[in-house]
Amino acid sequence: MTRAGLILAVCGLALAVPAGVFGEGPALAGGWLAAMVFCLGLSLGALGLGHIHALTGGRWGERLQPPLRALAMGLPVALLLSLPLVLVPGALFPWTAPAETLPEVVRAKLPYLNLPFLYARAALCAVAWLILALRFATGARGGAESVVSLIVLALTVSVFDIDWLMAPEPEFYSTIHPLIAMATMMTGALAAGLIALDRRGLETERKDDLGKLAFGFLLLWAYLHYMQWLIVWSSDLPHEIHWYLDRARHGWGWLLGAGLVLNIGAGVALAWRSVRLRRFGAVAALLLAGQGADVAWRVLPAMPGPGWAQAGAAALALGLWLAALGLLRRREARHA
Amino acid sequence: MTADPRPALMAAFPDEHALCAAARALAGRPGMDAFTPYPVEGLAETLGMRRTRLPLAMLAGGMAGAVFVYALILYSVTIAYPINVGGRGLNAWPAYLMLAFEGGILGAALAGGFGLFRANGLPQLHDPVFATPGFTFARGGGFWLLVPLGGDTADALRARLTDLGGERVEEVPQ
Amino acid sequence: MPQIFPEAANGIARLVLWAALVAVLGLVALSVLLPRSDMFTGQDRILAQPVPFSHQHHAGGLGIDCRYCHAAVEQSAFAGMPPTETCMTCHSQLWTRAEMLDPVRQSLATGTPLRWNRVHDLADYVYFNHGAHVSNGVGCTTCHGAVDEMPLMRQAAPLTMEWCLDCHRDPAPNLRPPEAVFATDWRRGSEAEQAALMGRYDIHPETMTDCNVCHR
Amino acid sequence: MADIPERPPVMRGHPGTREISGRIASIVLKGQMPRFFWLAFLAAFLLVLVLFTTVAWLITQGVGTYGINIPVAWGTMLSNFVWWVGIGHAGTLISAVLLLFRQDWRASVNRFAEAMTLFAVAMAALFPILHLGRPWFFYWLLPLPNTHMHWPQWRSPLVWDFAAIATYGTVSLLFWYIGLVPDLAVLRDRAKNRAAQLFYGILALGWRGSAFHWARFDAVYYLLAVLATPLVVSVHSIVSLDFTYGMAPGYHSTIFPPYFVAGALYSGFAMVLTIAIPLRRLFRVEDLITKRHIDNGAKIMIAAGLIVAYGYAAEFFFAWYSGNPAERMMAWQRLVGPYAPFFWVMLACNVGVLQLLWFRRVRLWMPALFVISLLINLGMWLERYVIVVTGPSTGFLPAAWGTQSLQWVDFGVFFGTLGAFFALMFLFLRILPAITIFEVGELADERREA
Repeated sequence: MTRAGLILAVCGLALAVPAGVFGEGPALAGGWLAAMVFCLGLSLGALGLGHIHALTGGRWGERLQPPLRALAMGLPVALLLSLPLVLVPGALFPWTAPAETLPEVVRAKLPYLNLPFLYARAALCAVAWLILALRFATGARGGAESVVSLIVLALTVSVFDIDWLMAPEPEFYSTIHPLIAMATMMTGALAAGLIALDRRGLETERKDDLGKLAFGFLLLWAYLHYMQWLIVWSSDLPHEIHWYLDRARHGWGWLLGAGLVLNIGAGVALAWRSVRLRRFGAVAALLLAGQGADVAWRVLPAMPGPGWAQAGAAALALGLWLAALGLLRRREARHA
Repeated sequence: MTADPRPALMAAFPDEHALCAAARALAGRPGMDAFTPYPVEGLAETLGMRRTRLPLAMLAGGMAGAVFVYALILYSVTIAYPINVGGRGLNAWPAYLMLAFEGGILGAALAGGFGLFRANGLPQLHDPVFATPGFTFARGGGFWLLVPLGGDTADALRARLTDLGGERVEEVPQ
Repeated sequence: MPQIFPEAANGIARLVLWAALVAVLGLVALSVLLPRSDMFTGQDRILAQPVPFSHQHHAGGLGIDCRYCHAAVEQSAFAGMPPTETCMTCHSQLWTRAEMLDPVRQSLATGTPLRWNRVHDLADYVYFNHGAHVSNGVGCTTCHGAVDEMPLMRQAAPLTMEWCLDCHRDPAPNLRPPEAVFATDWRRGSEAEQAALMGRYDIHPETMTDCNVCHR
Repeated sequence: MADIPERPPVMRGHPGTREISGRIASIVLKGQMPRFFWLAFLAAFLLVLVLFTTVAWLITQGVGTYGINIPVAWGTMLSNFVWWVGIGHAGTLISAVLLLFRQDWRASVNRFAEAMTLFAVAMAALFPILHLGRPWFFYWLLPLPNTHMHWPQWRSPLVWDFAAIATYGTVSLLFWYIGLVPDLAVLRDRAKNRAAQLFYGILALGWRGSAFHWARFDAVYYLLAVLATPLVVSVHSIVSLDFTYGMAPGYHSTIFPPYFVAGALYSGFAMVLTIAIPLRRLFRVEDLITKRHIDNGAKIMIAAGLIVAYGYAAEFFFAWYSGNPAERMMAWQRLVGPYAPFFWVMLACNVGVLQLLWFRRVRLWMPALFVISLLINLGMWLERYVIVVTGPSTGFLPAAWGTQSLQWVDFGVFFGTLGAFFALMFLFLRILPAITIFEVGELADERREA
């Protein structure tokens, strides 16, 4: 894991350095943000899944707990790696421009969209998540804590989604948007957990159950996306439909297509019993890749280009995160 | 599906385990059936049932429903009466998917429901099994095994069933 | 336990189920066929009128032009019904004592118009304009049928929306040159002639099925 | 209250299959319903008469009689519709989703929850038809080759509604009937008089519990549950699209689909508890519908209620965050405008009263829970009413603001359908087994062995 992460990071660096040299620095911020949203999302999704299981019980979650804990432990790493983003708000948020240059609607939002308040919210979320992750990693503490944790997660993830995924396009707003982020986080975390479980070997019955569960989460994710698309498409309001137009033009349609192929492929494979059971790890990887593509598709088109520079920064951040996670795990193994 | 005309015996067992054990012991005889107050897992396979194709029928029904609805919509918006709504194309698939989905669910459910009754040969209001002395579906605890005589004599089979734990062995009236 | 149902019950049950299926299909078929029947559309129905006026005699036999009585048909949405005086232009001289014409004389004496019963009655939510049709080459008999052969007026066409749409989608075959609009003996020309009329009247069928053409 | 076990069992004691089938069947077959049953039925029936009268008035006098007016062209017919559909969803959730999650506690409540679904959907279907103004033309919504040569407007959520409710009703009926067949066979074989034998015999279709039949039954029943789950979600999502497709402030919000689904489950479970709590006591089936069922229902209400509360918060936050003056004004008018009393009572019921359910003692104290479930039913009705009327009443142009006033017709139709619903429920309790005999029997046998 460490080696794979380092290789990825080096490849990313090979793209990112020229980007920086040729004055495409702002593009790096977008790529970095996408990677961080994905990595943070895996940890947050793991927290969500773990606490839901603590409340509902069921055999599906017992085997899943260790990989979920490991993912949750990745949270401090991801937070640490996100710090550079705080330094380049101008590249991420158009509303940092002088107020008189902004459209009237955006000016009306400035009491919320301003850097001091944004940083305060981010810090609050980070602290809450650190507490949640540390407590989760050291074992479950019963229903009451899980309830509180889930409520805190729902609220903080909503704030996070609005601040870092929606605010880059300040004229756009959609009330279902944070729920889509939650669904991606949990689906991605489940997929990552399943990959880890498959490496350690898993009995057929569990594979069957967990595969169905992953299918259920994928359906939930697809449902939320479809509802937002249907409503925005039907109304065709300028401040909404541009979210989709921007994500279908300038080559981003290819990313959308790739995400659709990956996720639909994962869905078909998960619904198909024999494929689900025989190629369990591969199907889970497909699902994770699909959810990753979805994160990239939601984040990147709002950011300054070009795409290759964004990809470089994303690969660098993802690689560093993977490598750090691998080191953490190795240290833990040595302690155990 | 009509009632099996072969002469047969029915034996009552005290519980599902005794019934399953007896069914396993007699497995392979043609035309066996069992009657239980609730579903008993694996019993039908023991009695030689092949995997039911009803799920496939439901899949086909679902596909047919969805395709039919979408085709109907396409026909009506492109051939029967094309109307420009809000400048979107005539084939406004984001909206039509919703209806195709409902059509698919309806098709699958109808295929499953009616397929179930058809595969089970219901309604079958009159059946020789009902007239077997002592048989009733009502009193919980009635676990019955129906075994056609095949080559055996009635007495031999009766003895065999009693050996297997049958508490009561009756002839199925013709 | 004794049988509750006799052996025949199985057959009866199946019969009932098949009958139910047939009934459902029949209901669908009925719902498609019935609204198109004369009973629902009122096609060919003859309504009682205060005076049994014969278009056959007046328009066919005597050759009176449609516009002699329906004077507003070229300009107005409503074709116009003749005032009693129009009838009296002749009937003050002819058939002055005919019992049949009593209501007409009564109407003239009292000043109350005759109350004809409307034969071609469209739904209230339909906006129909005679003038638009007549001045664009749609002849009277196209919709009202061979009026000159009707002793008593009847509804010649089904007047359903699909009937309207038939022509709105493809008006060419029903267009006439302006001079033939009121003719009762007009014959359709060649396909090329008919198509040429579309240009002459500047008709664009692609907008003629928009909702607001007829529903305003 | 001190003797409550940590986790109450799904079934108290060890009743045998024979005993259970006898007890449940005798409720129906003996037919000696207690006096209160008939009194309650009479009351419900009187409300049905009110329904008939009001509907006759509504049809002859026109839809204006129930207080709608431009700009608020949607009134209680729409909020009642949403309320009733939502109530139906809890039944499907209990019968289908819990089956998929192999929750054994569903067995003794699923049958009456499914009946509740059917009757609630039937009541719901009435409202859009009454709202048409010319209800006798409702068949124009069917895709028949009619003489107008036009087809339903497939892009419209109102047409989807028709399709979704029709599909939902059909699938629910099928699911319910398939599950009923074995129990009808039990009644047939226990019935003493000829009429009952014939009645239940015909409905039971000659079910005799063949192993082959059971195997197919299991396969199809499970798959129907698999189908029913996304169906429920789609139905209420479509209901919510009726609103989001409209541009009125307060209508056009993308969170509506999931938020409406959660609201449906919330109000639906409130109704399940409203019925189950008196039912288990009056019919003495406390050992079959145990406090565990009630407790689980209350917990699901907490979860659904919290999602609904999240929805309220999201609506208000985004109304402000949108920067759109019309959205902001609409949200403000909800707090202080003409419908503010409805809004605050709604908030008190749906978010305030809900918090009591955190306490186990409250969840297991039946009278309190009963009152809470009634209040949440009320709160959820108000929620739908507030959503339906506030949006258009304070639209984009202040010059075009207006209100819907509640008239006696609003209440007549609503309470009339309540009466019809309960009259149908009473009929159902009288002639069909309200608790699934074969599944509870299976559960009993498993417990005896364990």
